[in-house]
Amino acid sequence: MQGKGLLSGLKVTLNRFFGKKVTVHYPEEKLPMPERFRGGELDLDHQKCIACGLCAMACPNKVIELTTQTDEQKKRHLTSYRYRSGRCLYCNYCIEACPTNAIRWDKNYENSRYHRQQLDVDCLAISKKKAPPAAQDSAKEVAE
Amino acid sequence: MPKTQTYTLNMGPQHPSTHGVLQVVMELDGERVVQAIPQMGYLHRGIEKLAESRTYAQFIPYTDRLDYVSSMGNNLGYCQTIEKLLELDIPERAEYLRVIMAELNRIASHLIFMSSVAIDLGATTGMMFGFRDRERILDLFDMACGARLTYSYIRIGGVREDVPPEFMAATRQFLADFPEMLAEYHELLTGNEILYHRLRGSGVISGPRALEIGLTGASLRASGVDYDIRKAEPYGIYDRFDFCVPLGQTGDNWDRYRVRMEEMKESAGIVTQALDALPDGPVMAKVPKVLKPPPGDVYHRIENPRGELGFYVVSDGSVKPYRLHVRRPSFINLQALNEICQGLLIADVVAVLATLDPLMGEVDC
Amino acid sequence: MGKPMQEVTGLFTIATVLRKLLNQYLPNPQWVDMVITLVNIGAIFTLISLSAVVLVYVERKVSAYMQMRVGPNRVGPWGTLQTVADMIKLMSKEDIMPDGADKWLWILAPVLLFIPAAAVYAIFPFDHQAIFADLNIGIFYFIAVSSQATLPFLMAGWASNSKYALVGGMRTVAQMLSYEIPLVFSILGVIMLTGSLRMSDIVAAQQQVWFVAVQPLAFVIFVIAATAESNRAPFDLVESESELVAGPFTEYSGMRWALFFLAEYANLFAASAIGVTLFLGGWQGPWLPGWLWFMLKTALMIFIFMWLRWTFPRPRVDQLMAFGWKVLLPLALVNVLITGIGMQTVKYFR
Amino acid sequence: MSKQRLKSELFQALQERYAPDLQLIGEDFQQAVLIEPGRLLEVLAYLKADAAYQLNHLSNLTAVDYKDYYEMVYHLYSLPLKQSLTVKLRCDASLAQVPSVTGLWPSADFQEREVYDLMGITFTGHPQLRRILLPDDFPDHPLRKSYEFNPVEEKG
Repeated sequence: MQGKGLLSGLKVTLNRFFGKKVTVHYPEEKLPMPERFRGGELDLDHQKCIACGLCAMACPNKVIELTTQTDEQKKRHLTSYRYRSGRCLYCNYCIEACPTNAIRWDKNYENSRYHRQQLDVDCLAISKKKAPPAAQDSAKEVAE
Repeated sequence: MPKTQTYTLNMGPQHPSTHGVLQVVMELDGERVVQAIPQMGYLHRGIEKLAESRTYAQFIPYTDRLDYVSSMGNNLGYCQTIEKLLELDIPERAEYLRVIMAELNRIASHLIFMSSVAIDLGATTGMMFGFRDRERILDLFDMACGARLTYSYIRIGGVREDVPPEFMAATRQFLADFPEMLAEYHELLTGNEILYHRLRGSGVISGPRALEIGLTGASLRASGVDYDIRKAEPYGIYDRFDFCVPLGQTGDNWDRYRVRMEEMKESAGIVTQALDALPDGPVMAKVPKVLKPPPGDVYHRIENPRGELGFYVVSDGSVKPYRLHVRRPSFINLQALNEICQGLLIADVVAVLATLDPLMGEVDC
Repeated sequence: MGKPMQEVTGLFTIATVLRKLLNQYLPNPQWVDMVITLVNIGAIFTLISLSAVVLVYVERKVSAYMQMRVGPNRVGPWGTLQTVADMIKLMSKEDIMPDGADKWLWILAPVLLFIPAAAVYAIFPFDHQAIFADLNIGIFYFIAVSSQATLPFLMAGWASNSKYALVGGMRTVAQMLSYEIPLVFSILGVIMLTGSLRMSDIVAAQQQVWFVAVQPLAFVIFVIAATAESNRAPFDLVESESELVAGPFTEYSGMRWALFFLAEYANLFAASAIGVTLFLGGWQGPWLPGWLWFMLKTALMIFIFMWLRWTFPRPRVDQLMAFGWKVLLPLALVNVLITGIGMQTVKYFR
Repeated sequence: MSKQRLKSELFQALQERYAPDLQLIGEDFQQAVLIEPGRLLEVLAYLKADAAYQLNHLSNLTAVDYKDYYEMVYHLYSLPLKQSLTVKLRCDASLAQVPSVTGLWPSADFQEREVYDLMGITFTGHPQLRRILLPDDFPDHPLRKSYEFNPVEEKG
């Protein structure tokens, strides 16, 4: 019977009109991100980092640029760690490559910026700001 | 006889219904199509060239960006190609997880197909329904690998990591809800007479001609050619599953639509079987940190939602592929566009584009 | 009994009070007439522009709710000021004229489209005796004026110097001319029953029973043809976003484009109002004031139009034509025939 | 995987029929036949039509740049007999010209245009050999190993 499908379609839309809505009011209401969510920027823990450079090597797109320095105890330290999120493929290779779990995603997906330069993140500075020098020293002591 | 003149109409690359940046140069006689020549390349990123400067493992994220609504299939195809070259055996659990992911992705991709058919024919609400349910699948992927579109989940030698325990229950819940969703699509779209009359009988291509011109996947099966690589040349563990291949009869828009709608059901069936048979164990084979396949070349193809996806890899024994070529189904399927569209109306070109389902990320590579 | 209440709040009563008030201050009764007329015109234009603003918002909300979304909710409470924000945005946009456009036609088209859309409001009986011009050829006037909308579409399509716009313009002519005929024939059934073209007579004839009960087929034909006449989905082949981008409006931007939009919603309101007057008993109804009934019924009609729009896919242009000429027109003619037979039978038995 | 290679006796038969213009190369999944460019169309037409082969589906067509020669690779598949065959062909780098197979498989149209576009191999007999992915005025063929990429500095 022609027209039956039309009526059933009208029924569906009317039901949905009075039914429950599936979207959320985004900025006020945020959906939880799953545990494995890959997104945002790299969150570096410079105290864990052994400056091996495996993350930069694993990266398919040369997103991570790091420089190192060897100190008097023949231990390597990071001198800079730049993460260019504008080029990132979010493939997780760097995190998988890290032997000490020094990097992880900060899971903040709201990373739109007004200028391209702002997409470059100096992870080392952020990490140092987070862990004050006192804590750094105590961590060193523990390590020694 | 009044003298008439044809005119050229550029559809795209900025047009609401060319699925990205496809340009179709149409020669029209009134509203009748004399010729519809696809012009592509607006999204060309040179992925094949990029592959030559990436290691074998590093190329996986790039395969995500080929057919970006069925990345799992791309990952699978690429990884199996390299595994074939390495002659690597995959743990059972990983094989099953791969099938689950690939088939869920097929459903998600076909939901996009349905949505784009709906919106190209003016049924905006129908589109929303498809996207709503696709979200459910994306949530599952998000749970398993932390990404919603570019998964990079399937890796050379297995899968990235085992799925979290709640994944099983959530997948089963989705599968339980799926028939209800299909019923809703039927009430709103498939059973709709306007949609039926829009698609039925237009954009016909015969089976033999479809094969000649290189159509693969659901578009070929809609013309009645029984060719599904999962059946014809089973890769992975597809020979262990019981499913049928939906076929069309006439090869018109309606058949292309119906075949994909039926395929979703079959895929859901495969996922159920795979979930039931999922063994315990490791999900990653022993793979050396640095992959150096022996020199040689290999071609492997899988059945992706859009057709036959093939990877041709030439190795020179180094860590990077010497040459990598992707046989992209969307690209080759587009060859049929001109032939199918001749003599149709503008509105039908849109419908044909929707049912051929090309994806520009894949076409332009 | 709600009669007194209805009379007190009726538009006619308000007009009478106003007239009395003016009589005290103005020396000449002609002046009073003029002021009243101006007030009427002002009220109608306010209605048109307000209805467009409200309808755009309503349409967005309705579509959102049918698609399980919440729709605009940012500007103002529940997003009610969204349309205002959009209007401001449209007004501040650059006015771009395509290269090689036929300048005068291009400028005139949106204005000319708006005139018939506004002119039909003169004959709507909003309430008892609240009708701007109760012409004795009221419904004929509606058909005559609203069919003028075809030309501006073609003008816009031709003048834009764009092939999409031209194809859209051509489609408009074909579609609007074809669907006018079933529309007129569906109205004819009602006119046969009332024996008058005057709007107030048509409303008065529905005192006992609404014509939707007597002429259900005509009502269905009217709704379908009116959808096609106002170029709304599923018969929005003129715009048909997925094929022609936006049809004749493709090249318009800013305020000119907004005028098209305004005209579209004015047309939607007009089609609904005519539907209410012809089939749903006009302003008549118990307890509530007449104009409120009229508005409520119109709102229902508008909801039906929106409901159709957000449910159905769009037919193809040849199918649309075939449906209009091969299905709708014969049905409308059959309806006229049945109405005639029915009338004669009733007459015979009386 | 790929259990559906051509049976070895069919390989042998092919070699006997077309020797010396046809060689068997590679083994296992890399097994392929190498044809002289001059006899390509003849052999492919036979492979497509002969009842024992029926390779009616051209799955893939591509080219590899081996610096001193280009290798064309055709991956054929037979739907009715479920067997596949890889056909290779070498053409001199200075010549870079091979016959087009669009007459046999129309599906080669876009693929040959792609190879022409990216690898710079000319297909004789192709109905409309022009660039497909790159702009028409693009100067070079990027998939060639000799291609030098001159990156434009990223704009901030």
